[in-house]
Amino acid sequence: MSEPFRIATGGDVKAGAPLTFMFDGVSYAGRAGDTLASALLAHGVHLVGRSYKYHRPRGVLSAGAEEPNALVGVDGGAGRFTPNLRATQVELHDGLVATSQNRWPSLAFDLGAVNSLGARFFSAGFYYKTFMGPRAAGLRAWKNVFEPIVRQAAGLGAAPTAPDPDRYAQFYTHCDALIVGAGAAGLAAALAAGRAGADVILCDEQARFGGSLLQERTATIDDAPASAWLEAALAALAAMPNVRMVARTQAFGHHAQNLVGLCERVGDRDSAASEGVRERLWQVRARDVVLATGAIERPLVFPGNDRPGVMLAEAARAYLARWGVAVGRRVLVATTHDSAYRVALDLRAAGVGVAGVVDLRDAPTGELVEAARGAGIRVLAGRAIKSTSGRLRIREARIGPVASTEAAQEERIACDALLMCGGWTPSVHLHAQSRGKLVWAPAIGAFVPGQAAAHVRSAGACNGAFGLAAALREGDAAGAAVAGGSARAYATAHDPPQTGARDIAPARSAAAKDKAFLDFQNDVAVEDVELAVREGMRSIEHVKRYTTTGMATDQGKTSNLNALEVAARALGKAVPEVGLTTYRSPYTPVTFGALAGASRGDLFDPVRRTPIDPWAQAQGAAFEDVGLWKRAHYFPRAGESMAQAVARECRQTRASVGLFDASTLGKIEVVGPDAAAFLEKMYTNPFAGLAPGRCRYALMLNEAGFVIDDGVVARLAPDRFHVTTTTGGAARVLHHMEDYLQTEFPQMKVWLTSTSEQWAVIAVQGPRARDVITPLVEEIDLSREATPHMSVREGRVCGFAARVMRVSFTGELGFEINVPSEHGRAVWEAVWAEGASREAVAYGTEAMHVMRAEKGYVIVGQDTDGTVTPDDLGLGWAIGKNKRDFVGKRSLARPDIVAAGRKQFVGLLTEDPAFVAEEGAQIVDARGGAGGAALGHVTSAYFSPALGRSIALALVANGRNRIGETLHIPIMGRTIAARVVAPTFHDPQGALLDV
Amino acid sequence: MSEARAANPTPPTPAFPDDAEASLQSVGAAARFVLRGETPAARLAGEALGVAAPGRINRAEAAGLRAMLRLGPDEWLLVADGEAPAGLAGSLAQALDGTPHSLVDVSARQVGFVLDGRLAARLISAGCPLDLRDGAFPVGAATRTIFLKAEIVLWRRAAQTWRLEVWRSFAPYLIGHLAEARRGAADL
Amino acid sequence: MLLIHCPYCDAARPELEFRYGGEAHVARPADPATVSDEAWAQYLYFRANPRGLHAERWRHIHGCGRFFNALRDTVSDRFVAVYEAGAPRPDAAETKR
Amino acid sequence: MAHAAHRSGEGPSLKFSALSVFFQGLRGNRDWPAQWRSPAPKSAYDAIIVGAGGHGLATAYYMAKEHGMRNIAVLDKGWLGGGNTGRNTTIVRSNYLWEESARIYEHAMRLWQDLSHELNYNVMYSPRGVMMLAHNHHDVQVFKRHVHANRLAGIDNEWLTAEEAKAFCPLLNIGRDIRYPVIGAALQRRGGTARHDAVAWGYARGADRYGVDIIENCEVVGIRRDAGGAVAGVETTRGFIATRRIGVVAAGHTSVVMAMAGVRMPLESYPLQALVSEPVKPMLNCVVMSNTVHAYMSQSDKGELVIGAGTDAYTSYSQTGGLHITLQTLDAICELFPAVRRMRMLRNWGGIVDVTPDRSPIIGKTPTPGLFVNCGWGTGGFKATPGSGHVFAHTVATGEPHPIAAPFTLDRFRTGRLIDEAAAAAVAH
Ligand SMILES: Cc1cc2nc3c(=O)[nH]c(=O)nc-3n(C[C@H](O)[C@H](O)[C@H](O)COP(=O)(O)OP(=O)(O)OC[C@H]3O[C@@H](n4cnc5c(N)ncnc54)[C@H](O)[C@@H]3O)c2cc1C
Ligand SMILES: NC(=O)c1ccc[n+]([C@@H]2O[C@H](COP(=O)([O-])OP(=O)(O)OC[C@H]3O[C@@H](n4cnc5c(N)ncnc54)[C@H](O)[C@@H]3O)[C@@H](O)[C@H]2O)c1
Ligand SMILES: Cc1cc2nc3c(=O)[nH]c(=O)nc-3n(C[C@H](O)[C@H](O)[C@H](O)COP(=O)(O)O)c2cc1C
Ligand SMILES: [Zn+2]
Repeated sequence: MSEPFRIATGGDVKAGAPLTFMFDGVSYAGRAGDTLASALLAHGVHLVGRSYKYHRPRGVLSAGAEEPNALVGVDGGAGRFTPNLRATQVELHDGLVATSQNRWPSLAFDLGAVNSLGARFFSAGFYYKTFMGPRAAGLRAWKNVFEPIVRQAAGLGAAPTAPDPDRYAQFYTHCDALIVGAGAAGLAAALAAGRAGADVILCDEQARFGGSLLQERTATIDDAPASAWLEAALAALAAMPNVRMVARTQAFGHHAQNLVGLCERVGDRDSAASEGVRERLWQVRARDVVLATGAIERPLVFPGNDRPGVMLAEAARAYLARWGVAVGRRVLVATTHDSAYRVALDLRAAGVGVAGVVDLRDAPTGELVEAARGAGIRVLAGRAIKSTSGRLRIREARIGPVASTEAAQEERIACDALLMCGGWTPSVHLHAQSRGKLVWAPAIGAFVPGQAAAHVRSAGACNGAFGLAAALREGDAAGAAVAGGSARAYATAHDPPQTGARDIAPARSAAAKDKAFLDFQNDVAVEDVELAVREGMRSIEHVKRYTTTGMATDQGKTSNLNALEVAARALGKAVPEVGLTTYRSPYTPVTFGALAGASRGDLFDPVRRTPIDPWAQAQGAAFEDVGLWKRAHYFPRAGESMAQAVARECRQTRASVGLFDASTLGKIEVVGPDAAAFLEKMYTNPFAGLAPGRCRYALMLNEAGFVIDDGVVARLAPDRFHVTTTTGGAARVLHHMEDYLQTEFPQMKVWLTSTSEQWAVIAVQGPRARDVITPLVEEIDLSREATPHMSVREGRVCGFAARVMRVSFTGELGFEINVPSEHGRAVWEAVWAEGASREAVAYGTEAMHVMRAEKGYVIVGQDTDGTVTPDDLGLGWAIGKNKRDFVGKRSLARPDIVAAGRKQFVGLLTEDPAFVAEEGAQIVDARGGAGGAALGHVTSAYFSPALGRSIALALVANGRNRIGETLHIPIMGRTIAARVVAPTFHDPQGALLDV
Repeated sequence: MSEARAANPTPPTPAFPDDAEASLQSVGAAARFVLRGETPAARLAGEALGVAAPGRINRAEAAGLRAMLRLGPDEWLLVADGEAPAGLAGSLAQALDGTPHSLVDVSARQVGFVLDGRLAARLISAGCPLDLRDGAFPVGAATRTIFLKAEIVLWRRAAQTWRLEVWRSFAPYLIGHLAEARRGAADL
Repeated sequence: MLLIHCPYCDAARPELEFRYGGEAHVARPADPATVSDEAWAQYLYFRANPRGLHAERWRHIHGCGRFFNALRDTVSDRFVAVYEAGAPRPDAAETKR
Repeated sequence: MAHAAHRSGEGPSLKFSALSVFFQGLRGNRDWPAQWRSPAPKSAYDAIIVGAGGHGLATAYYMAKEHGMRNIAVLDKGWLGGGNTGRNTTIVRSNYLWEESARIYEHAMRLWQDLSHELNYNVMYSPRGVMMLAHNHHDVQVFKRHVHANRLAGIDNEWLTAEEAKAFCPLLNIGRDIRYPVIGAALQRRGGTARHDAVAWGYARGADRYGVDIIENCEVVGIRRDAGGAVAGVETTRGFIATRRIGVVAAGHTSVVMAMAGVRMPLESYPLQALVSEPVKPMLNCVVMSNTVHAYMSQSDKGELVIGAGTDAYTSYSQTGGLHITLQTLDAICELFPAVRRMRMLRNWGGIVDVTPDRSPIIGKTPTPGLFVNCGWGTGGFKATPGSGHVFAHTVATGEPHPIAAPFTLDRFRTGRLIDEAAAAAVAH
């Protein structure tokens, strides 16, 4: 298929083998190096989308990142659908499948276009005024009728539905100088900084470096054509090992202290899976940042300025020079600025018909204007476009005096493309994000960088310095300055000065029917901004939010200044008085996947597993997530339910012996002459009198007096303690201790070392625990007398250095064997083997929970919630009576903490012994059910194999005084009666512990 | 019964696509201690170990397979590759006797890797935000730092050779991300 | 991600290595038992929370492990000074640059 | 004909309706009046509200409407609604844990039902359901506790199995292949979202109709007190304004304003970030929150995915935050919703939230006579806007706390009677 608009002479795209692509089901040929937009334009296809609100036909406006109109969905198949891509940035590849958006049934015939008939009723903010329905209907009208319609109508492209199979990578990197933008300014900066030896990163979001040099066909630099200079500059940079050049890489956000986010498109042709990654996110920490991001051309504001075929002037020059594409056969140019004459001249030189240049300025002069006249191009000065016509493509424009509203004076000029230039807007996005100030530059009618943040510089067009010579000079100076090098001079020629006035919105013709658009994508027109101002929106921020101007996917790159100007005029203020809205990251939209990186599945959060975990997996254990840990939850046998497995594990443990992997417990080694004194500060308990070899259950409070952790403190030596914490609390407790040690008690001689992962912990619990482990233990006398309950001994287990603690969280005789992690599995298996003849069972966290509940042992975080004191838990005994101070002590004397009626920890026995109350269920005193005031809630509830019935633990207001009372638990429309009891159900005297 | 029944005392060797650009090797068993205290304690420990105690924070000194990393003002990590902790513990305790300090065996707490090759630093920077360029992180520098959601100790042994220490349960996460980064750096 | 100069490491390190610790110089009463409920509440909960220079605690938790203090401008997030825990707050004028 | 007096206000107005949109449209939309005036400050007011966010404007609206106060002003240092009201992720729900909290959020929830009509402004309150995902046993316990507590208090909240959650929200991944598989969810069906800007504008228009002066670009820089210590007026960037009653509703800036009266607050101001994607056709029909992976998401009427998470780590007034927060938020979102990886972030911003030690607000009197404060809504006060304004109006107008606001005193930090929602929910919203 031929490409009727491809110019034989021009263009950097390779002729080679054609690429085939589809757009809206039609197959086209394109070339390597094309964008989707250039390839479509080569076929004369201008209509590529429909607008958001009015479904107006829209074409390609620009040639780059600023594109508001030409949004397409690209479908790479198998989960690779991406909506809302700019056709101007989509690189063509063979087999590309793209579709237009926001139209039904087809782009050319779109039923949604009826909206534009009602345009006057869809004025700015109209939806705030209507769709409410009658008051009597309440929310129904909005919820059931209007909102679904609004939602379906809104929303641009289709949503991706399948999981994205592609991969994304992230890297941090550092450099001396990050240079953003590789146009003339950026290249000159990179050359200067690179020559001076700086570690440089040069990035540009386009596939090719060069910026506007890529479409420069007349100017020369150092006597060479711009293109030749570009080639030489790129070669020179490539030869510098200290310069990293990254193409297809957008700098999307500037953060504190020169952290700049870059997003690189690596394998993204939106096609089948590549081995590598689709996009790569760089977090660059740069000592210096040079912004050389260029400038964006502004559209003109006139009725019908949105028709397909109406484009930015410089874009036409780019399509011609870079892709060899003529955007039309008879092109009309409208401008307030000299730069568009250059476009007209280039088009004419390439043989494209130029119908004339309509210049809003009364008497344009200057080199380029004269050159155009000299080339026979008709210049219509003091004239403006008054309206356009053409259904799916511009066919004709009406031209009239700028200030005139009379249709009679208008001239009609036929054209198939209308190029507009309303001046240039420096791309100050990143400068503004870096908290640089902006100042109004009346000469160019735009904001330019003022006071910059430390170590951020702007150079070239983004700094308001238009023109090649200026870009080179500023870029070079910036590059030299950041690297301590010296500046050099570039000689340019055929780089005529270009200026422009800024009257972008001439008087509206009486004959004009269309709206004059400001924000093309969000369909915001001049009258919308005027209406917003009329309705009291005086801040530009209100105007933005009320009209949504600048809030579309292009973030107003082409439209914000035009909208601002219209708003300022309506407010009767000067533009700088009205001010700008905030520039925010990202510069252009960034893929979620790139921001999420490789963190998915098991790499989303670390999956922590104990040394014994592989054994449990081999046994078919079910696991549960506890913080980052995977813990064996229970060990089902074939055909067993969870309840059955748990009951068996509990019964067997109490009957003979159970093994439990307690390795996840946090462990801290507290060492130093002041170790006991320090622990006395950190825990409620006394430790001074704890003899070496003994353990103590310890409660930790925060300074507000609430329980935050508990554990066992084992004294190994006068100056050495082995402290355990909850699994989830390990890191938090260590930090909490370090905080007090370093900042409140720095004089104490004590040091803390985390040993959580040093030790694998095998809990062996049950009446036969001693029998099972004795054969494996050396150097420790495990007898009742030699190693009583709550003691710790160092010795050997299976030949490995071990700490054996006689502690119990089940209420049975119990030992916790601590061995170095790497031996954990071996020791576990040895214990397991010993246990085999004694009906040992492995139990998981669920059985552990059940058994401790039978004993009424608290689980911090389950039975407590950060509002519970030791006394609330009935653990007042854990408070050292003679201690003057410990963390949290003072708070325990606060009025509400000593007040009567606090919630207290109790046991509950449901009337129906088979009914297991739900954890979290509320407790009321009357059978009232809903409406009754809650006295508390169930914190733990299980079926207890030991008792053969359900048990529960609860926090109940004044609970200890209610022992014996019957309270009620409303659950699922039922109300369950339950008797309040003491929270220890099994072996309340603790006889089983002392064996 | 005293002979060790340990079946598999070394951590698993990483599943990592080793190549000329980057290879990741487990260092195997090692004795490791955290020494806390003041500089005299470090000096004494260094003497016992045969390593000059690093005077500056975030520096390491090595002698053969033994090394001392100064991770904080009062914290040193002592590493002896291939050694068992028991023997070393005794000689260290002896040397330190009488000097206030805390010496804690963490041999089994963490595992060590050596990441080597042209891309080594790049792969580390997939998760570690530190400046790893020569000027900022020269050979001999060693520090505790962060790798995404894991804490690591990072020690530059040679221009392209890095030692990483990580708590054992975080090792699969670290290795997984390094392998993922290797893929993400394929064209770099 | 801020870059924070750790006075112990004497190097600028990434924020991810640090843990913020709230306002600095909120001294724990030497003998809490003697303090009124009102004063105790002030210690526990009430903070200056200024818009501007803020003396605050940080811990280089994934680095050298030390707590230290910093003066930071809460409007620009710029660090003006860092100093060791226990040291007095530097004179604001001294740190103005 | 379309000029009907606004039913609930007093001043001249144009009622918003389909009819008025139609007739004004026919007339080229030339006759829409300003939605609120831009008055110059008077020399004195009966009461001054500092802060024209949703809460401040609602306070003024109800002071005028329900307490008959007409000579009042709302001052803002910038544009009305430009604080957190204009930058939040718009989640509305009332399934808080403690009775005190649930009561005040439920009070707001009831007002949301009719707010569009009340204000004659479509605030697009959309009860699409707020679903909180449980990924582990602890989540299950916590959320079930909420469900039971709420149901007892007559507030809707229900427990869903993972399959039921998936049925309610088809986009959700309940597969076992993710790091923390979804094992259930708590759902409040009346929860949802509302259009943040419209809430501020609706209250502003409503208050203005009652004669309330809303004065923008008027920063309070000092609070003047008389010899007895009671408030006498405010110093502003537009001069001194006398008043005997000040209600401070300045969210992230509360500490700064209260310091002007010498009152120290139990507050810290943190940056809280949010982001939106490019708009797409409807893909997510409800609000989904997850404490464990620490992120939440909804889709706005316009089609953007609206995403948020927790605060940055340090206090700041900069309205920006760190990039790493965004990365962590999105890796969590992509883990829950693998289909959104190819979506793109359109804009990322921050607000400044005033966080109390117990994550519950402070509403009421202060040690300074005449000075009232309503703050500490932190990461989750948008949902409370109507209720908060309503009870605070009572407090400022009568000088006594509204019963619903009574527990939210400043004094609770002395007595220890905290209302600790932090214990219950860790994620910002
Ligand atoms: C990113 C983000 C997401 C959030 N998401 C949710 C959510 O999903 N659901 C939810 O319920 N809540 C959410 N919140 C919280 C919610 O936005 C706030 O709690 C709520 O909007 C606070 O309203 P306000 O009116 O009190 O404060 P604001 O709207 O902040 O108003 C305070 C006003 O006081 C003004 N002011 C300050 N100082 C002065 C002075 N000296 N003089 C004059 N005026 C002054 C400010 O300019 C501002 O306009 C979120 C917040 C953020 C930042
Ligand atoms: N006629 C005029 O008035 C006028 C106006 C503007 C520019 N110009 C011409 O433009 C040139 C100016 O050179 P320059 O170097 O300043 O600008 P440039 O437009 O040549 O280059 C800017 C480059 O920055 C890239 N870029 C922009 N934002 C980026 C981001 N966030 N991340 C990555 N890349 C980004 C762009 O892709 C582009 O390649 C001169 O040749 C000048 O003649 C002329
Ligand atoms: C619910 C919600 C939806 C938003 N949708 C958009 C949007 O579609 N486009 C956009 O540019 N900004 C959107 N924003 C962000 C605002 O433009 C703006 O960033 C935010 O109000 C904070 O203001 P600031 O960035 O000017 O400081 C949205 C904000 C919110 C709270
Ligand atoms: Zn440090």
